[in-house]
Amino acid sequence: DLAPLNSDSEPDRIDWSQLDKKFGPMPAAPAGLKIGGVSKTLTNEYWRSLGEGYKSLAGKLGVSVAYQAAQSEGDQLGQLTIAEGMVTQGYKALLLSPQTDANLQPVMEQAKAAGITVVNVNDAVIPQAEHYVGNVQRDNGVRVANWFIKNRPEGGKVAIIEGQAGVYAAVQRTAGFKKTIEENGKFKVVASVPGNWDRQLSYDAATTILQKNPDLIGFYCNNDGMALGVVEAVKAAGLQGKVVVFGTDGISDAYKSIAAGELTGTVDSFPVLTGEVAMETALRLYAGQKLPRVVATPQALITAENYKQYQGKPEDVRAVLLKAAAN
Amino acid sequence: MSDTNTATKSPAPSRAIAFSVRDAGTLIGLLIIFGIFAVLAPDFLTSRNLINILQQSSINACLALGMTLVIISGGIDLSVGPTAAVSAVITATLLVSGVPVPIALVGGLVIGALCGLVNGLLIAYAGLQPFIVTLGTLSTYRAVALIYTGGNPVLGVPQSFRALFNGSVAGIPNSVVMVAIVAVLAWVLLRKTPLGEYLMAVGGNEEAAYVAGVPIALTKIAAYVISGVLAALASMILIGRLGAAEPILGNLWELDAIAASAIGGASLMGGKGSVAGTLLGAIILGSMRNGLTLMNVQAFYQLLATGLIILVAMMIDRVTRGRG
Amino acid sequence: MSDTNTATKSPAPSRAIAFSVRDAGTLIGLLIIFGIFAVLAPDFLTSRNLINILQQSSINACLALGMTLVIISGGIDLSVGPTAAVSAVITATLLVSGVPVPIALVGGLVIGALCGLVNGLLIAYAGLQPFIVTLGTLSTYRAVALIYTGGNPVLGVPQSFRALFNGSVAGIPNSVVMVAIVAVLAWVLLRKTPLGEYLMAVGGNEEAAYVAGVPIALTKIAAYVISGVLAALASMILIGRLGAAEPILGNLWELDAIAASAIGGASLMGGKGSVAGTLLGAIILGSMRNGLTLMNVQAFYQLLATGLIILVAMMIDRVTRGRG
Amino acid sequence: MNVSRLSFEGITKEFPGVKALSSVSFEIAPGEIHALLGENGAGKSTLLKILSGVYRPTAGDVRVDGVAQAFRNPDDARRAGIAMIHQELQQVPNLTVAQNMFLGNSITTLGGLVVKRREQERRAAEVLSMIDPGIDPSQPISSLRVAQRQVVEIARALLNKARIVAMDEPTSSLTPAEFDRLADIIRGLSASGVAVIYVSHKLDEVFSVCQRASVMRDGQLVGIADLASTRPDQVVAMMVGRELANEQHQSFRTEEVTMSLSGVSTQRIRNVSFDLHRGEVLGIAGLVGAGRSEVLRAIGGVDRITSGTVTLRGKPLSISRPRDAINAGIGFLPEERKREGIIPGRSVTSNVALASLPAFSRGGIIQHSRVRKTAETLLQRVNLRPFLLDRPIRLFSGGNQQKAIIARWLAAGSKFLLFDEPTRGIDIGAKSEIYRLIEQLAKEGHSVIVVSSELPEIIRLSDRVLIMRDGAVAAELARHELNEETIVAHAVGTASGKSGREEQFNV
Ligand SMILES: Nc1ncnc2c1ncn2[C@@H]1O[C@H](COP(=O)(O)OP(=O)(O)OP(=O)(O)O)[C@@H](O)[C@H]1O
Ligand SMILES: Nc1ncnc2c1ncn2[C@@H]1O[C@H](COP(=O)(O)OP(=O)(O)OP(=O)(O)O)[C@@H](O)[C@H]1O
Ligand SMILES: [Mg+2]
Ligand SMILES: [Mg+2]
Repeated sequence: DLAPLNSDSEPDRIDWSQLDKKFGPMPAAPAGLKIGGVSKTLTNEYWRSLGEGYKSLAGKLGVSVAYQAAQSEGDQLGQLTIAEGMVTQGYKALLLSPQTDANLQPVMEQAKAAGITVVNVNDAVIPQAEHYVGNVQRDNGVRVANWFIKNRPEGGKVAIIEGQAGVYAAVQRTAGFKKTIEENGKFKVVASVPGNWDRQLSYDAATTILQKNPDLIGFYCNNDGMALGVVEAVKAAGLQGKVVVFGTDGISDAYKSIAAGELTGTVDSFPVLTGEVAMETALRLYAGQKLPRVVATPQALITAENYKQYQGKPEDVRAVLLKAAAN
Repeated sequence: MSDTNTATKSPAPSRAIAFSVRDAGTLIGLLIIFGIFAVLAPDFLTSRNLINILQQSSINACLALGMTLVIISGGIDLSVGPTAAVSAVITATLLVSGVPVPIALVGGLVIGALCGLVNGLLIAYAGLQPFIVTLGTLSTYRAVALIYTGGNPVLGVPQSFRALFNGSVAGIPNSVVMVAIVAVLAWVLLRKTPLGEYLMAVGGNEEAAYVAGVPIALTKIAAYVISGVLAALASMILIGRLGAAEPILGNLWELDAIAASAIGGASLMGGKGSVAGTLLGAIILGSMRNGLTLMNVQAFYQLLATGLIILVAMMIDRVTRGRG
Repeated sequence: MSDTNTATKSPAPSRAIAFSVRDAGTLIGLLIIFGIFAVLAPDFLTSRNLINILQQSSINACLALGMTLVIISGGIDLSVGPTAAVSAVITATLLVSGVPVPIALVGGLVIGALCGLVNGLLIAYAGLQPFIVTLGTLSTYRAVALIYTGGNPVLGVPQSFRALFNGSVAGIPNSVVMVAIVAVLAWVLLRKTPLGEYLMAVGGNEEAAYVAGVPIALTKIAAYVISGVLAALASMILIGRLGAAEPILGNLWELDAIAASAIGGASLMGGKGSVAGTLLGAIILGSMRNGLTLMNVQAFYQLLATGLIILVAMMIDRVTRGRG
Repeated sequence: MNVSRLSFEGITKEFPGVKALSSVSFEIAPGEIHALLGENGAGKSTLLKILSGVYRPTAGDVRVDGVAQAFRNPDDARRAGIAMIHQELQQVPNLTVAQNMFLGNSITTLGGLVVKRREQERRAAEVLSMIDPGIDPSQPISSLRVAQRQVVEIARALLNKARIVAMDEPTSSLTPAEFDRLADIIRGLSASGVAVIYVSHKLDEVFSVCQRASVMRDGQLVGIADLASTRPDQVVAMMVGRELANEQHQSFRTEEVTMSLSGVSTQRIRNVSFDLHRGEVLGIAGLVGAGRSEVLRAIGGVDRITSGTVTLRGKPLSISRPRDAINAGIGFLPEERKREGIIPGRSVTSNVALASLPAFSRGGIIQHSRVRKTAETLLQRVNLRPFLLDRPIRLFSGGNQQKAIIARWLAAGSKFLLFDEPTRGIDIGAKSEIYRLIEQLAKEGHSVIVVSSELPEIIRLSDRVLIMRDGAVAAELARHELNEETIVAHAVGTASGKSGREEQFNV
């Protein structure tokens, strides 16, 4: 039996940029191959972009994809129903992004019995998953913490706006940031409160935090929607320029806000590219290649200095990232 | 005077058969939905998929049966999801720490009963409104589950426990069989026992029930305890299937359960509701999800369809049953 | 006879002042919560933070006022969040496409009214249960907002619009001033207009109200339309503050609004509720969130506190007011 | 005297703002049939609710066979052998007749787990057949008429062998024939040693079955009368604290026709036509279920008119809802006060103003001072007691609720008043007040229609009487033709006027 997967620390892993080098070019896909993608929700741009990645690569290779999502984030049984339906309908491979670490577990078992390839794609981790494609969640927070350490050498007070209580990505991102920045010794995390992925709640929380700590130097938010809410709170408090705000995900609004000089930065995990890599992984597995258990996808801290590099067409971004990975 | 006679006779048959006119309305709604999906999604009517629908509806049906009893008593239980979560994480912890399966199972059900008991006591003795009490415990129980586990899932539920819920009898999944048994028990409770009459009476006219000597507080408490136990049972079915218990399990379950009861004819004013109707309501919701997925309908349109079908189901019901 | 005379006098003052015994109970609850936070979080009682609390409560207060009217009429409106979302994304789209602010604003309010109208028509004329109708439109309106925007937020709400909601008058944020005006209007509506009496009557005894010539359907529809308009107004305040309108805006708003109304003394059985109480209820919930954030309470314990405070607030109220 | 079966010792009950009972004491012997009399709001129901465990007394003791009782709930009282018939129907609409009768006291098997429904229905049928064999115990209670539902209430109290049976206005909706059967049952109970407390506003009933009477006024016991040696008018004087003048009918009928119905039909009435004059009081009599109420409901806009026309002062009126009728000056006082009359949680003032709010408003704002003044005047006129204008109406006695609803229509300035059983459950004093009120209204030029099951009331009030039979008008009698025999004859449809069914009237 497989050990329960921890995607952030699994040793049997490969960086996405190494796939071609180690396993050769993509094998051709058989005609009429049907692949299913099940994501958390479509109400968040991140997941829609992931689906675009699936479709763009599949389109190039003549593979058909069905991309579905639960009706809302947190609809665990609804997502299970969708995934089970795909097993029933005879899809050959499934790309699953589960709501929680456990809710799609039965699908793993049914798929195994039916000989269907399953790839767990970001961000909740099914412990029994044989294959996982995604970024290192912890690393999101670590990158932002390192930005503070480098750019605010004198240290200061920082605050964290967390995602939904108990969700893997939220827990890992928060922990990565907090641990790294506290180990530096010069920073103090004065608040770490839930924003529940919600703009309004994050706005209210940030207002309250700023009022109590007018000397705060920055926020780290577990996703971009919350970060954009915090940006407004910072503006309303008249502290723009004094308080930096970081998000996570790299949604297009975050880029716009960075370009406008409002949001300080975000950790982009390149959902379109991630989708392509996930699709590639599924096809390689389907073709019988023995890939490592985890395929790590790229992420990068985006700020006003570098955001232009990452704004081009997917191919260009891919090239930029490949170059960065080669260094 | 002749009016009086016809009026006297017409309602009589409804008593003999368990399946009322109201339930027939729900059944017609279900058949229409089945008909539509059968045409639009070729795989829909395969026996494998039908069993699938039953299995997928079983958790909601289990919750909705408890919810129906609570609704009949004139209350509502918004805390079923978090109750399920608390009981799931505790059962799983017990199992993982090596406690024998039957003890862990009973332990989990007792936790569910305790959650229900707290709701019931606050409602029956402190005299608070059910909606608000269970809104408060919705947050409280969820917090308990999260704090207990530190937010982490409890993994490694042993195979012996899972087998209990994942096996099947003559091709019918165990979970479906269990819910069927629960349904029969609920039906007996409602139709044959004094408690069933008390629930109807308390929901139908609390003052009259009080004056008649019905133990109002006990009746209400019983409803919430049963709802808690069934939420716990639903969570067992789920962790049996998933092999893990998460503290965030059961999110939004209350809305599905209420929708199933209401589609099945329960009135949130109390005093009205049926076991058969509730089962049909749960199957309507389950088959809708299943069918929309088979048709590969995009999430936003699935949401739209969910909303519209709830409205249409209620309207079909209204028409088949007439006003009132 | 002497009893009668003393009795004649004692209740009279309650009529003159708008603030009832029931509201005093809610106020005591609020003061207790304030007292606790004042001790635990030193910054809590600063005037800046108090204004903050008012501002943070304003959106919920706005919704809860509409909710209170609906609840008084014997109904419930679960669809306020999605109604707000639909109206927000449409207003924002209009604004972004260059439509003048007043027109966009009125447009948004009209959308809110339309959403309420649909609820009202289904409830008043089709005779469906409010809980189920608005559960159905909860999904339907959300789907409409998502489909309309493709799931993306509408960005770039112009500064002229935002200034309307973000400014302040004599140090009091505009949004607070607006909600205060709404509250006064709601109070006048409830206490001084026929519609207010009709709402109370319909919620208190619909059949008797009908026989007394109360326009039942119009009264109910009015309640849902007002609730829709206030949800739309709440969404304007929000997009003014955030500068963007998201289709997923307003998630779970209904629960906060219902909690505020109920803490403030509205009975979900209908016929009872007060404007002052609802405002206090909203402020209780708002100050609780604010205080917990100031104290940097960890997420799980915030959830726990939220649940417990709802329960405790209801219990304080129960005790101050006595049974019945 | 032996130990009394039941004794009240210094019972006091205070509600917020009202002392409903102050130190009431009296005793009832085994086998005694004891009447409890008093005006509306005197405290009769409150005393019986204390006896049956619904309320707990503020002070004082209830003793059964000499033993002091402390009932925590109605079940305790039942266990002590007390059966109670409540004034308001206490029934659960969605249960069957038998389920309602055995509610809280089911016949069970398997150690109390399973209800024996067949057995319950058999027992229920046995008891019901003593009064009204036409009631099927397995039918839903909601399908019964009010009178039948009252029979079910009575039967419920007779199911178990009780030591004390308390009856709070058990016959308010019953016919005299049904009363006669009840009287036999009561005498049977008495013979077997059961103590019976009987509350009624119908003094003839009281005198025909009861032996002694306790009379209450404003929460106090004012006296106990031995009925064999007391005249009714003496009892009345004790109740009201003054002599009631025996007033004669006065007519204010004019020749001006203000309303006329021609061929009006609804689901339950056929082809009803009549003219109503200014200043006239028109009585409608008939057997229970003959469609009297339905005529009023049709004019009041509550029931849908399927054909025919209603004409007001020569203009045809289209009535599709109560508002249309109200706007035309029609005020309808429904038969079921609790269900169709009052908004329980609102003050009396609000209840009075409800139908005329637009008229009390200026610029969309209600002028509360005007509302208050009007309500004060009108409630004084109908003699509301206690005179607490801001008190929720649900806390008033039934009779006072009725007065408030009458005030509602006076406030609305209705010219046409439709009164369905206006004195049901109303005490003697208030009854004559209401009669006088009706006459005054007629004198002021109102037109009044009164539906009543009490023939003396019909004869006392009416200038003219319509008699309904099976949903149609069977006869019309002028004032000078009015007597009980003729009315009965037409209602039953026999020429002689002496048939087996005449007893269905209060003669
Ligand atoms: N057979 C019946 N089925 C259903 N409802 C009935 C029936 N008979 C009467 N009702 C309704 O019950 C209510 C009260 O009926 P009840 O027997 O008290 O009539 P009533 O007022 O004594 O007689 P009438 O109809 O002559 O006025 C009325 O509103 C009537 O419409
Ligand atoms: N629950 C209550 N709360 C407050 N006051 C009450 C309550 N119940 C009754 N009362 C008051 O107590 C007094 C006695 O009422 P009760 O119902 O006993 O009168 P009654 O003699 O039965 O009159 P009726 O002949 O009209 O039935 C009245 O003034 C009434 O308003
Ligand atoms: Mg009484
Ligand atoms: Mg009648």
